[in-house]
Amino acid sequence: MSAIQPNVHPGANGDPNRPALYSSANRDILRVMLKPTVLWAFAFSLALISMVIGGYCWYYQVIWGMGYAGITHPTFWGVYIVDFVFWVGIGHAGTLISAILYLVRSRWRTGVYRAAEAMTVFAVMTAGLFPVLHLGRCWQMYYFFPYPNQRQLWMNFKSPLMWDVFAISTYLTVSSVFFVIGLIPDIAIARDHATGLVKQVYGLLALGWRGTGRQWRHFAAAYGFFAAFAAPLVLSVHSVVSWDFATANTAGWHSTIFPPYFVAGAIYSGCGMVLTLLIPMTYLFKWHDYVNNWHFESLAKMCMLTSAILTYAYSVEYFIAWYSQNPYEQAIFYWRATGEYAWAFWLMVFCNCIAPLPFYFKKVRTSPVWLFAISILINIGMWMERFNIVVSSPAHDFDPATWGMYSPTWVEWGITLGSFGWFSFWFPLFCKTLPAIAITEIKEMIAPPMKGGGEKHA
Amino acid sequence: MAGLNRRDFLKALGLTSSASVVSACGLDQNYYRSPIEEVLPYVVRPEQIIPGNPTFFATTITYGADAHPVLARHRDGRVINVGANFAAATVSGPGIPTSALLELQRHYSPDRFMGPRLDGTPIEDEVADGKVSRSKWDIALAEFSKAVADAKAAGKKVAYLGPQRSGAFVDLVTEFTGGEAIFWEPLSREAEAIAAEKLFGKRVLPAYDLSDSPYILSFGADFLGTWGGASLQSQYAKARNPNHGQFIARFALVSAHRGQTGANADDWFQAASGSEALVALAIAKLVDEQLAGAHQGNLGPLLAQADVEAAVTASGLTKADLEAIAAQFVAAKGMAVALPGGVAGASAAATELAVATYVLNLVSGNRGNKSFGLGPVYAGPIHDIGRVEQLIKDMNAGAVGVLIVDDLVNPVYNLPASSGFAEALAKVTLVSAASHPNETNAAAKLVLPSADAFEDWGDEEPAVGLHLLRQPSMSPLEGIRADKTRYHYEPRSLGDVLLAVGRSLGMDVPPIVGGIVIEGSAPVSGFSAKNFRDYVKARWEREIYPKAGSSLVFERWWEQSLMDGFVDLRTRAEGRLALDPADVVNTDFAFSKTAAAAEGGKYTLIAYPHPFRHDGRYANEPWAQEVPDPMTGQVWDSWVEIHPDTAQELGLADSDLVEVSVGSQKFQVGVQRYRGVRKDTIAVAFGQGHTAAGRYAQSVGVNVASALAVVKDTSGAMVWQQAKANVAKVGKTDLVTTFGSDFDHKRGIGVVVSAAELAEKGDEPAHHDPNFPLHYKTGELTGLVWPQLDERVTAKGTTDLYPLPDHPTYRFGMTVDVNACNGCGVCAIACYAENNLSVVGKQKVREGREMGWIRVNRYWSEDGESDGVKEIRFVPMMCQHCGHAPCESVCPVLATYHTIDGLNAMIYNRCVGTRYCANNCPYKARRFNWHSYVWPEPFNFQLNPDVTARTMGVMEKCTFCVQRIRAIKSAVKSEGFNTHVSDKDLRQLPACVEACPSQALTFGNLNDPESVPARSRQSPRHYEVFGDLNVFPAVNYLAKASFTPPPRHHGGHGGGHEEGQGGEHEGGHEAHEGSHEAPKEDHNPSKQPAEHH
Amino acid sequence: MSGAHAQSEGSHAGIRVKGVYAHLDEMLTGIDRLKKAGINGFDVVAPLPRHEIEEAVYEGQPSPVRWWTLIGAMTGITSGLLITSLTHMDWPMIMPGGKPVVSLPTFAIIMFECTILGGAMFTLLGMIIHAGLPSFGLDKAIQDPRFSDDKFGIVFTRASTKDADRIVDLLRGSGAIEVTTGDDTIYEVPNV
Amino acid sequence: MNHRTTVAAAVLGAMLAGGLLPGCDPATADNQTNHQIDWHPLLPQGERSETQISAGVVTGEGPDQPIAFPHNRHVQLDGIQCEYCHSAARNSIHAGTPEISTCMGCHKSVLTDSPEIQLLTEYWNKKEPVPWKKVHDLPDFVNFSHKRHVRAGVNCTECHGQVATQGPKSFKDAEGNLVFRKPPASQHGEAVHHDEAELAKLTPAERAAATLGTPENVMVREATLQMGWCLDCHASHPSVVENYCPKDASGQDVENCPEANLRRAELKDCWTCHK
Repeated sequence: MSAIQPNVHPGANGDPNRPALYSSANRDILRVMLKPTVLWAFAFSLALISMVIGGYCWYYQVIWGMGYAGITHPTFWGVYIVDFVFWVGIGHAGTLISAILYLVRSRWRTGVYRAAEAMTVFAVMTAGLFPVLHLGRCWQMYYFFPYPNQRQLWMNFKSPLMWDVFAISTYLTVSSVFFVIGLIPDIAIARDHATGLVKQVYGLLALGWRGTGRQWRHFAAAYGFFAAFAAPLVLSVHSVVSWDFATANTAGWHSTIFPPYFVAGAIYSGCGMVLTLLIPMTYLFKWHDYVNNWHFESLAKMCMLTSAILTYAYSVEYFIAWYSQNPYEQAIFYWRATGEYAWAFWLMVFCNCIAPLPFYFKKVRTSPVWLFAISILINIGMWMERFNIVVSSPAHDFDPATWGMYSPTWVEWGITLGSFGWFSFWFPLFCKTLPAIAITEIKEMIAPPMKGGGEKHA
Repeated sequence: MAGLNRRDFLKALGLTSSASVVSACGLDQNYYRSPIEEVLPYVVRPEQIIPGNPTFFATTITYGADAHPVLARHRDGRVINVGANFAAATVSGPGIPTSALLELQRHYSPDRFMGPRLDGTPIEDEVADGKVSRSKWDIALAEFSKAVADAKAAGKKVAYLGPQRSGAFVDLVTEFTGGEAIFWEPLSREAEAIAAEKLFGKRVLPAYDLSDSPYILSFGADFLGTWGGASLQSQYAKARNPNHGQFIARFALVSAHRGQTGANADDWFQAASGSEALVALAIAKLVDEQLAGAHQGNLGPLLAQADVEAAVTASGLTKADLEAIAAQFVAAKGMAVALPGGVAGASAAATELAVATYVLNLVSGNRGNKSFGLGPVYAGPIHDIGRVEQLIKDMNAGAVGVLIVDDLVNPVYNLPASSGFAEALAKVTLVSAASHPNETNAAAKLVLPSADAFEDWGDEEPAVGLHLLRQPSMSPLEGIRADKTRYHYEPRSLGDVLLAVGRSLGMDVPPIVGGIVIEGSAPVSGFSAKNFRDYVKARWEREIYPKAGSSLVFERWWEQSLMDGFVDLRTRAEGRLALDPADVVNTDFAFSKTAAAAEGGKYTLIAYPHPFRHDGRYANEPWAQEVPDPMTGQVWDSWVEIHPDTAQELGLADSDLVEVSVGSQKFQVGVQRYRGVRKDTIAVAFGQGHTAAGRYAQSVGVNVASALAVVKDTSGAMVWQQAKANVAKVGKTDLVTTFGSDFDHKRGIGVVVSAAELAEKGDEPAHHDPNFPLHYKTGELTGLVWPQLDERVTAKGTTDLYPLPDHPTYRFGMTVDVNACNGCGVCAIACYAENNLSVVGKQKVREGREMGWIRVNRYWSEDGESDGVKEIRFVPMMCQHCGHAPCESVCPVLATYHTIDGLNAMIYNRCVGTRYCANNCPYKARRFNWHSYVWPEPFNFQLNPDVTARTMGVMEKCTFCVQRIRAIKSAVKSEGFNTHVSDKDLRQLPACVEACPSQALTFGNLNDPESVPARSRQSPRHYEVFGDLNVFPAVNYLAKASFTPPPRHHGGHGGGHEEGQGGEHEGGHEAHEGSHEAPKEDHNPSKQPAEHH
Repeated sequence: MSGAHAQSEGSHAGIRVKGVYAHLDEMLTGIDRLKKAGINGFDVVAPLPRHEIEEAVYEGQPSPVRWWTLIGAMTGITSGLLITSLTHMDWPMIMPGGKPVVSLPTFAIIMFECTILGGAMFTLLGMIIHAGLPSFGLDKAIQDPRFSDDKFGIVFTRASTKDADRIVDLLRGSGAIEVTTGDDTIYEVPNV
Repeated sequence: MNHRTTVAAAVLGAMLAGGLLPGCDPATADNQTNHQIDWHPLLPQGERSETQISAGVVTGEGPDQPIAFPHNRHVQLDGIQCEYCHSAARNSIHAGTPEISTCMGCHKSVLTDSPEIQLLTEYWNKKEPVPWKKVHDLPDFVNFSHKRHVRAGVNCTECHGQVATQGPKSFKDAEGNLVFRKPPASQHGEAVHHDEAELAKLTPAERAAATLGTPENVMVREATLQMGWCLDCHASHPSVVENYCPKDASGQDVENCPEANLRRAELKDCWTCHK
């Protein structure tokens, strides 16, 4: 596989990636839609099967009891929470790329943001499953929602889990809205390129979008506000998730460093996942003009930065454990690195601190093979990080007489597989039904067609 | 309570006990799942029963030579719990033995026989014309009568084999069998009785009273468990109590194995098994030398046989050890007590050891105090293995026609296979009175299921003059299954059976005076009694009432006695064993010169009775299997205890399967590395490996007795520590322990303080702090330095962001005295009984699904080379009901919150099961319902209707038995709406507190400065577990007194706050270094923690 | 759509005029010229938002959506505070975990999330209202698929008949590649 | 669908079906039959009849009872007080369903020829309890103490409604006689109705006798017995002030005394009612 090189069309501002014409953007991007290939069908059915397996495991767990999962006394939280944090983390890169990079006018975002944002929505949809299927009595989930009821009961807004409910649902709502709003002009394009029933469906979805001046005017304003809201939101969501741990008193969790550390980790894992998804997509869909080394390199640089933050955070945890002289902290951090879960710890350190180091070489960060391989390691590493945090602290917490070990069972692996299935069910579906690259924004990156000699407007 | 219309009452109950079928159903039952419920009224309501209110019956639980008065808590036709008989606390101490609760569960066992069985099949009623023409019991009794008549006709004996009993039943059986009644238990104290016979000429068991002893020397007696009864536990706790007197009792153990009782020892002398007698005699000699023969009396010839050098050689102790022990005896001025060996000391020198301890006690001047010899001694017969061997011989010889085997003895299981008992049984008509299936009655001709402790009448005399009464507290169980079929248990008191059969055989000759039959006068033959109740009553009228000297007429006195459950007529004069060396009638007892060395293998095999399962009689009780073994945390299995060093030599790890070979006998069992055995010794508990004793005991573990042989020592006592074994690894097995790490990692959980300092300072608070009620100052002796806690004392709440919650009336709290807790585990079982805790089985315990709300953490001392030799700390841990509870703020649905009484409440039906609360609980006191478990009929009848039975998906935890708090509050509200519960009523309210014989747990209202927990907060021993977390727990701990305390600054960590604490705490840094060194690995008790890493 | 129908529509409300541009600058010129000629009431259609167009058409007037955003965010933060405080005061528990009944540090998180949610939802609402979405009934002249591809357009849906010729001239003059009126404005997608 | 997919689908289907079958109880699968695990139904189990009142059904007619017991007759005609039969109400958490001996105290001699009394006598002779059906049923996680409510001065009717006017359902059989059991469908039993105007002329006692067993007077659960219903009363019931507050000089209860406020807080404490 050679490096992904764009066709040579110097775009506006000299970006190395743009097609020369608006019309080719439309056609290149819409080209891949609605034409399932064998490979696509295979991936899609794999996702479906995984979903069914996960669904069966959940069903089994619901009717026979949580005891068929490996979570236990004292590790009351296990793979479900690991998965939850993992998926929420994955969901971060999308909004980061679409909102924060939008606000700072980072130009490379355009090619990747739609896919990243779809990834966000689907990842948050996946993450949202876990708090539910982690519940001992998921059928009583409605207790979580503030609605007036004859019991005269409300919920505890002081609980970090309640914050989670609000943060995740807000995040899901806002990122979905952001995603859908951005899609409207592109769906309109799809409509205009389609015929028959498909045209009618897209027409309905496009809400009658025609690109009039009035529409664009309010659209642009609203889009900016969405971005402005999504930016602090994305930072807050993983902070809130980290408070699930940081506000608990368990040694190894009870730490003020958690919010920034979690956010950095989330961006790291999200960028890793974007790489994992985009590299094959670019090849399959031949989108070299739109997504190419420029983007991958930028993503790799994001990984380098966040990996450095993570490495720093890991070190600080150890430093503080030593410096605070808190025996519980000291014991848990010592044990993480040397105890039964040392493999997980060192795997995490390898994947998160060492694996991205080759990105410092330009050759590596422009080689799709390396990028893809390391992005997989990044995903594994971030999963392991959450595993380390969620499992090891309660396993060796305050009272040594309760220390115990946790290992996931087939039910938990099945549900984890199912969650990947659920995610991979939506993503290919998205690729085939919606423009996976934001056509309109790509056009914004292309130098507008000018007569040149035309009269300058006021 | 014992009303006049008892018979009506029982009749009514028998007919309508189904009134309470609707017990605690599920919590989360989908509404549509619970169809219309039925409400079943009584047909005739017994006078003293009000539906929904508990009624209490004083009754007696018998175990071995001991009996304990208890209160059976009766509710709507069934006994739901057993608690302490507070009225009897003066005679037998507080609390209850574990066996009381296990008897309760045994009562509801689904394996129980429902009715009589003939040749292994249940007997059915004979029905003619739709009516029962001949009931199953008529048929069974006819069979029994016929067998007895046949045996008598053939000139054969009718023999009885039953557990140790005293009182009326002994008379009845002895009369029935013509003296062929054997009252024998495999793990009894026969060697002591034989020794008493040898030395004093009386075959009796002495009673001990430890409460005044500053020094207690045990040669293996399991006196805080299976040896001697729950009252010894309370006496020991009293002797250990720093408030008690001028001393804190020091407990020294001379034994090769350190079990649950031995774990409490302050000094453990690891004498080789078999050498204890030599050691005891040598100590006696050293004491005698130091006292210059002050109390030698006529013990000279016995003391002359002592050989200190031989004792040193044989035991592996040093002479200095013996001298140190002797010095303690001398210093105690006759108040020290030596306890014999129990089962652990039942080596080939079992009787010698018992004799030697008697000699040691006498020679040290122990007589005027209560510790030894005062008695009153056990009143029942004490038969030894010789009688059983004779029975086997007689059976083989065809001299026995009918053998009646009573409930609770199981010779086929308990006797070594080589005894030939099982083979001999084939030659007799075996009539089993067992209420449950076991190995012995598997082949019985006739099974006549007996009434158990909650259905039968009876009396016991555990000490001469102390009479305890047993009365039925419920009628036999009757119920309706889910499929609407009815079932009915029909046990019958063995006393009733014998009386009926005796009458049918013409044994009921009424007294004839001058040719006139006098009805109603004291019968010559007890068989004229209508039933066993009348038999017991007649005996009481005849023998006890005259002695009682009561001003009441007999009927009233009898009712009063039934209500109290006991009559205490003990005197100092009667029934004593010996007070003085002069009482020794036989001084020519010959001691062996060398240790009783077992032959056969490399490792001495110690077999010991299990604290819960005892000799195996309670192995089928799920609680006895599920509640973790106090020392190892093992559940649902047998294990062999091997010293970690030995295990390392043998290349063994925990859960390795080894084959233990004793001569030609072999058994396979899992390895538990254990610091409490000598390196040349291995230990296995009795009580597992049943093959036909019910579903729960089936194929669980191994029966170590079957690998042994019937061996008697020279005096005829059963020898259990008889074998040396070889150990060879054969594979892996799956032992399940609930224990994590063996140490508290210096986290201030099991804190020790210097006994010397404590004795000097006293434990009573010197003053009441003006900042009471919530005084959190850590006791100055604990060595725990938490400045922020101490600041709370002077300025309540100033170091906290939020003030403490205000509890206007009550702030319920508990104090756990780690010094008093001996790890017996009765609290844990009582909690299972009271709070409907599910039993989950071995597989689920392995997965961590056990439900115990109170766990007794066991921490070995952690000091490198001598890990495990020094004191062991038992720290009962339950929900601490924190003032600033970490669990409360994280629950998203407020299923857990703080009540106005300071309880940390848990509302099951609000819980959605996020398990966040449990994660956030530093004490890990919460349990999650990973599944819904089904209580097999009729276990569900034991469920407490005041407590919801939890279903899957909800969290649960200790509630301080809120149902009892609610009931007592309701009771006082009936006296006046603004009245409050007094401290006295609260003191023993929760089930665990009520059950604890050591009073290690005490409960009260912290708002009342005079309540026990409030006062104990002023103690210099007071500490909070994880007090540095600032969660304001309502459960506070009192540190254990240690005679070899670690240097003060090792006691805890201070979070780096040593400034301003003066030189006293200068070791703060060392403490940190100590605590952040490699945390010891759970499963690697060997002394190289580093190897794991 | 039949011509007759369009005619009748046109007679009722004016005449359609549509200019299609291939270049942005030419369209901007067209807009300028129209404005200078005092002709308003046209729609600008573009495949992408260009600030030049917005400036040319709306002359720097910011979109009123921002007010929706402000109101939404304020509603959000208020309801966040109210929902937490009122529900906790409705059943005052004795300080779970030691926290007071109304514990602002913990409620601040809910308030923050509600702010974002309220702001975003109101912005969405504002955008939908102001942009007139869904707008299925837009004039046929605007529904030209080329405008979502690479062409720009200035469309008069109801130009007064008297201005129509002037408009056509202006559009042509500014460089429109195609200027149509009436029914001709309806673009038939050529069969590909 | 090729062969492989068919096999995969079959395996998957079998797995799903297996999980649904009770025979696949994992408890038996891992040889833990002694600690059997109960399963959680995803869908409501069991049927619901028209008249069924159980914890989930809020108000409505009570179920048919094994004996058609007329509360209205006993209370209104005979003047029997509630606590005469429900004698435990003042002393126990349960109100106490009267033991059969209480019924037989009168009915050994009273109305012995009534078919319903003969049913009762049958139970008495068999020495079996009458399996009454609960009308007022609370979920099993609720601890409700009759004793506390009765002693606080809460009237029975506040929760149980006008039981004094309620009785069993009755029907007319083919001959037009009043019966308490629905005659077989072939006989077309009809519910009895009365003319309100006629009834209005009667004295209360006569009215009770006349309306015995009519549909408007069958045993019903009037109160929802739901949590909010309990709480409303706990928050506002005047007995709290009456019982807990001292009297002022004029003999009036002092409103909002600290004791009453404390009690109200207790009455809102979850553990007061939940066990």
